[in-house]
Amino acid sequence: MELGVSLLVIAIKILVILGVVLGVGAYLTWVERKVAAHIQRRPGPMVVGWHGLLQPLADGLKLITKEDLFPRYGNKFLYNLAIVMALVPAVLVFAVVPFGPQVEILGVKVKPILTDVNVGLLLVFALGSMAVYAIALAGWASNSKYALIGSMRKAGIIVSYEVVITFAVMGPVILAGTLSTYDIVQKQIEQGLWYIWLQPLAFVVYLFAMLAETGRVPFDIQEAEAELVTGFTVEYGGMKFGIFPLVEWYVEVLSLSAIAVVLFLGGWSPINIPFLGFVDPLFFLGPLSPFVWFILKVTLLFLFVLWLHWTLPRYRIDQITETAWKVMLPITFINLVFTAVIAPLVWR
Amino acid sequence: MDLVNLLIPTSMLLPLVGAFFIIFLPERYTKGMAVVLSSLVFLLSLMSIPLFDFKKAQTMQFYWHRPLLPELGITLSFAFDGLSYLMYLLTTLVSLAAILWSLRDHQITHRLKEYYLFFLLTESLLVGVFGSLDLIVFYVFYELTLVPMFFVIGVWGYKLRLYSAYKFFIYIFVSSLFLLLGIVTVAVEHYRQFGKFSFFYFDLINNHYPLGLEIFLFVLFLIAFAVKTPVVPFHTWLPDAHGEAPTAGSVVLAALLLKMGTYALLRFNIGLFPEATKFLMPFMVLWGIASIVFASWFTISQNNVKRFVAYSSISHMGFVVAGMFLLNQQGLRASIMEMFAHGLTSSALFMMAGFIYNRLHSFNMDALKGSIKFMPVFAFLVAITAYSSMGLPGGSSFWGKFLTIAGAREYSLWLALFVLGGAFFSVLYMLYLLKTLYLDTKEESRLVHFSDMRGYKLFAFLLVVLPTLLVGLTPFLFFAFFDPYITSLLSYLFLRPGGAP
Amino acid sequence: MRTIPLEAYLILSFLLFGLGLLGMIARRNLVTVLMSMELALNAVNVALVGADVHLGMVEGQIFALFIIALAAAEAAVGLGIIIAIFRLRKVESTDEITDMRG
Amino acid sequence: MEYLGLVILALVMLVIALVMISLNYLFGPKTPSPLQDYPYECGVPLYDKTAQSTFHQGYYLLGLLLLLFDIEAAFLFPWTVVYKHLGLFGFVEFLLFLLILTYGLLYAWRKGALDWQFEEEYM
Amino acid sequence: MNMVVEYPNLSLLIPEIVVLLTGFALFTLDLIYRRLSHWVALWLSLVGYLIAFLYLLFNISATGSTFYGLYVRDPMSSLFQLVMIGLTMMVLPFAQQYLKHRGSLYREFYYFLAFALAGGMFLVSSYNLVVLYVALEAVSISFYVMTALLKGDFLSKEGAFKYLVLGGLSIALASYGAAFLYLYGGSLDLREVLAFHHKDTRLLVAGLVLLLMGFAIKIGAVPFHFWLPDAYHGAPTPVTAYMASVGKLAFFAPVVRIMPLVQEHFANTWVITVSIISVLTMLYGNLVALVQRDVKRMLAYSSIAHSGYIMAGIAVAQVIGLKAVLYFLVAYAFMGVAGFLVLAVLERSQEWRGYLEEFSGVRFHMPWLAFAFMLVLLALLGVPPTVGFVGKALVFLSLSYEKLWWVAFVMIVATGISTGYYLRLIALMFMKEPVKGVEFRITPVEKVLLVFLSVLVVLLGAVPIFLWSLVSPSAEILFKR
Repeated sequence: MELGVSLLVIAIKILVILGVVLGVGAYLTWVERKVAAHIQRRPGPMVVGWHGLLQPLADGLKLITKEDLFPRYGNKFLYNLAIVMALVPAVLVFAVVPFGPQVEILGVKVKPILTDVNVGLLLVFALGSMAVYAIALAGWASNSKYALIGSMRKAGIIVSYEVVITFAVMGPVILAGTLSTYDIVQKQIEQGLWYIWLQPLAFVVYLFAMLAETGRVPFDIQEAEAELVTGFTVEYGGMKFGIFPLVEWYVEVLSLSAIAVVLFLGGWSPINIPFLGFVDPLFFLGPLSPFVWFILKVTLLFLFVLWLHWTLPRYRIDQITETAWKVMLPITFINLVFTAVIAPLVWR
Repeated sequence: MDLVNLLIPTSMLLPLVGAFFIIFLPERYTKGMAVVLSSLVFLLSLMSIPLFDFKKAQTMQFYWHRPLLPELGITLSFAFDGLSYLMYLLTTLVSLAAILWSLRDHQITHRLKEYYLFFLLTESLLVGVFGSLDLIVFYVFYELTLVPMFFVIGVWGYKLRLYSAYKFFIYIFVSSLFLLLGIVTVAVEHYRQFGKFSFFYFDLINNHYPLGLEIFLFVLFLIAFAVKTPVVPFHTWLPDAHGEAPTAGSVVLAALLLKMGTYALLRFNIGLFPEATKFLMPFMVLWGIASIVFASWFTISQNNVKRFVAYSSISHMGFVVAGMFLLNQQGLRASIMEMFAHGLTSSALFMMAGFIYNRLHSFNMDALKGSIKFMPVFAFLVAITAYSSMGLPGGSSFWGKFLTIAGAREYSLWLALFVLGGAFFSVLYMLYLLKTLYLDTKEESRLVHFSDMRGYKLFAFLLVVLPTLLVGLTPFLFFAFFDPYITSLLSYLFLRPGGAP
Repeated sequence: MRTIPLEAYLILSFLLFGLGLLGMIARRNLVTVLMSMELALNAVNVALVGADVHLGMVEGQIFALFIIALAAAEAAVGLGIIIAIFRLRKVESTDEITDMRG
Repeated sequence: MEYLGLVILALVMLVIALVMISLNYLFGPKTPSPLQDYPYECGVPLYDKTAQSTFHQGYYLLGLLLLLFDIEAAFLFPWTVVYKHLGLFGFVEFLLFLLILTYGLLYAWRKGALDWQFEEEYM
Repeated sequence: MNMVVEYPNLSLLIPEIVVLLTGFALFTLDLIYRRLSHWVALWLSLVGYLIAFLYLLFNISATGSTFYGLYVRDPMSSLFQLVMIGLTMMVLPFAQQYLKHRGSLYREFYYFLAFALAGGMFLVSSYNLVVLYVALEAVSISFYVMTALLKGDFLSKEGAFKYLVLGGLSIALASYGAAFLYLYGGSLDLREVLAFHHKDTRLLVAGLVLLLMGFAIKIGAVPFHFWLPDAYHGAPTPVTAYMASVGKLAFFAPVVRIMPLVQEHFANTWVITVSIISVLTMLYGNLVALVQRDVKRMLAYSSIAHSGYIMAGIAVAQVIGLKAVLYFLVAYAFMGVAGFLVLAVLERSQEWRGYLEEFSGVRFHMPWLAFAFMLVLLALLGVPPTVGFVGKALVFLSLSYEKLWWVAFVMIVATGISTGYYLRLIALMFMKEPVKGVEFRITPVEKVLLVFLSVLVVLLGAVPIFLWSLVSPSAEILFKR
């Protein structure tokens, strides 16, 4: 397919991703507040628009019209660089998320995935670990004790769970025998098996790691409002402040849930009966059903995270890191051996 | 393998056995052990004289060898010809004398075990030096003699002992490294010409070198031996070492360790590099004479009697070198005779110095003016020694000097006159010494109490003085040792087709 | 699909290596010195991978993998030593570690 | 070539990020007041200018551990992909590797490197 | 994609495997019991090494190569491994006493010793750059850790850090050179690389020079020697002895393996580079050792000087030079280990600060130790008939074989300089009055070991055929291929 068309396709994909990230991401703030409110038996935002549907826009306007402050004694360049480092990699992760199977539009075969490369997963983790830089820079550049402590905590947590998550995803990779996200889903469909059935441990560990990396409760120690007044973002104001929660709480959660879906829940495949096949209650949607399934799964995971967030208490830093090393990592090792043993069954 | 051929290994092992016993027996046996073993070796050497074939004194006898490192052609091989046999006799004699002297020495009061151990060690090493035909083995013994002497000087010496010990060791060690380089180079040349490594003397004399290389090697060897001998500009270690060492130590140093240098010059420099020798001969002779003259001047200007004797031995060594490089029969005879004679006289003189120190507690010339008036025996023996060392006819050194002059005369009258001048100087300083000892007046109240020489010391002294007379009166006995060697050496030097084959 | 010329790899690796060397020699902060060491080793990796592209082989990449791993181990030991130094004295510059001279 | 999309997306995001940074500068009011840009210190005036001091050792330790284990992961990933083709040999190799890795983990555990380093614990 | 799996001939690697297993056993024990008793550690490691040692001794003639040619066992590797294991066994009792006396809590020493040994054993027996790299790192990292092992001692940490930085630099240089060699020869096997002919040898020369520089740092050759004295000084003294003997053997081995592969078209570069480095090294080492007050540092500098002598042998890319180098290496391993072990014993006494003058009259306190130390010093000085002398004589032989007179003369000068400090020690020990109130303690085992070592140093020189019969065939075979 010639260059122009491919560029066009790429442009469309990018637009979709941006829409997802910024639009949906922004609106997820509303969702979260609603969910939180209802978990706590409150109505939540009701004023701006019907059931506060316009709330995110209002928030955005408010953030934009704040004064642009910069802490003296700080380092301006790093201060701004932190924001870039936070935003860009988080969004880039979506480039390797397959939203659905290959479809043919106007005679053009299109994979609904921006860059389908054979090292997709590595890309994910490479980009994911870039988040550490953003946080460390933010804490260091805004020259304040709270910020520094918060950022160090966050960095420590991410560093610990980076290892855990890396080892956790090896199980599915062994079963699939490939690192390309798209092919992993394909393998699951061919083998007629969501890997969660064989990798429950890995899935649980992955969820923990996901919460930790995104700084969700119970691992939101780095921005414990009570003690640290939102940790490393304390010196940021206006839109600059807005970006961090957006990235951390919504974009990263979305992307990691999407990867979780890809790895464990069979991507866009419908409900699965192990080793037998798939039943698709949404058959009437025709070619759209895979996309719906994918979005459905991601949404469910996201809601699950919200649910945890508004029910659980918060752990101490030592508890968090020690759990990572002393519980999660051994579990992943065991899971690896187990997987290596049973893998031949799956390959047939 | 004939039992006779075990002579050298035996006379090397006996002292070591003694050393072994000395280490592990309590200290009260030490002296006895040392004396017994060294006299055993001495007797052995005497008994071996009839076994030595004086007719074929130029050939190697008592040949004993074991392969040590065949691939590099290193063999543990020992043998004597006339020259080295004479040196061997000197070694056993002087070592015995030194050990006997030490029994009653005022310096030797502590750490006896080590002291006698070192002396026995030195004796066996020296036998190895004079006996070995393999250059590496020779080098090993040559350099290993440093260690015991270093300790003897450093531990039992006089005030400046540490400094002198360092100086002695460093001078000779560093200079002999050049010798090592020379030896390996000779071996490499042999490998280039004959396709196999060898350090065996009689393999290496077959080498032929371009003259430049040969002179280079000659110089490499010469550096070591000139420091050891010593010849004048390289002599500065000697007065310190001899001056600070205990009496027996300086006896061994002067009588034997210097002989290693001259012996090696004769055997290796002349034997291995005939062309270079003939090329450098005039220079070497003049150098020897120069060293005679300078050393004599230095001698006269000394007022420490031990350093006096030390410098006198330098001038004697000058005679040895000069005579050696005359490269004719008289000259060679002279140098070998001088080696032997100086071995005896210098040890006697050092014993004299030590004895006087024992009485006066001073080496100062002024202090010992007329000091031996009341010790007739001692005085008599000293007189004999001094006269023979000064070269009076009938004295041992007479032959050395006389024959040197004769040899020089074969070249030119002027050369002979030069040597004569050197001889004159040596007479001068000896007379000065005698005058100081005998004629100068001094308040005699203290001197009368001095007791005369007796006991072990007398025995040791006689042991070195009597042979002096023997040398002086019956030189032909000794010519028998090395005349065949000299003739063969000269024929080898001058009849040998020179240049590369 | 044009491949990148060998020279590019070599020049890049040379620059990186020079930077690393410079850092090791010139920088004062202990951790920075370690980092420059890592930089130099990564320059080696670049060179190796470039060689692989040039020769069409894979041994170089294997070598690079080993280098990565062992460099990490080395850096870990280095960090450990630095922590120990911190614990003994609160120094963080190479100028302050000069108890031994001559 | 298949990375083109990624690159373009990166560029776009860069632009967006820069825009977002500059938004407040463009639209926000400018009301300079002397104390407004002090670092947050619970309202009390600042008593030391810099917070950028050397921080808790536990974080060094965490970084050290990450360094080691992540590298091992880097070794395992290729294996996971080709494991299908290696057969028993690959399995044994993997077990050996994991054994050594476990040794490392146990060592760190036993020596207390995994415990959070509280202040009073170190000399 | 299915690969052929050549099943390795493990019988060649049994010594390495045994040593590694020993290390792991110690490791496991240390994990199980928090305070592993020194005796258990000592005996376990001794037994392990003894097994490996005996196995090697009885299969000394075993040769071959396995793991697709990554691992080569030839006489040279067997010889080096034999010496390494033997020396490690010698170091252990001293180390155990030392650690017990210094009250060090660290048991890591024992298994890092094992790992370093294993690394060294692999380092001396491979031609493959990757294996060399990994083994080099194994040895170096163990050394860094062992250097830093003295609890609460800043010097030890400082030495370790300097060693780490320079060691890292050396490894970076060496692997950069390896990359160039790989690019030139299209192979990671040194034999193939250096046998490869190409008109443009710039890459080859650059690679070789970088590689040499890397290893020059490791062996403390002069422009890159800064770390060595500090590391040797800071480290626990048994560790210093270990680094000076086993470490030197291990780090010299690759250079020794490259030496026979040198070819005409870059032989000149080789000779000039190496001889200049060696000359600088021996002069500098001896000169600086002359002015040291601290005996440990003095011996460290003398070890630098000996690297210089050995390099002089390496400059002669001939079989005789190789023999000289091998002999001298093994000789220095014995001398160095003995010298530092003596210090290790002395340092155990209180109020010992290791300065020169404290040696005065040691002979009266412990005659046997003084005797052993004297023999070792004479050997280091090169007095016949010790190993040191034979080594130097062989180096002279090879130098005059290659007609490198100037190097030989510089070597004479350097040796002359070295006379100064060795003699000073001997004189202090034997000719000065003892300092009052110093009490030394030495266990019988240590006494026996020290005397044994020193007598060995003399005997191997006096009867060179033993060592020579091991060295000579190794060199021949290295040159044959």
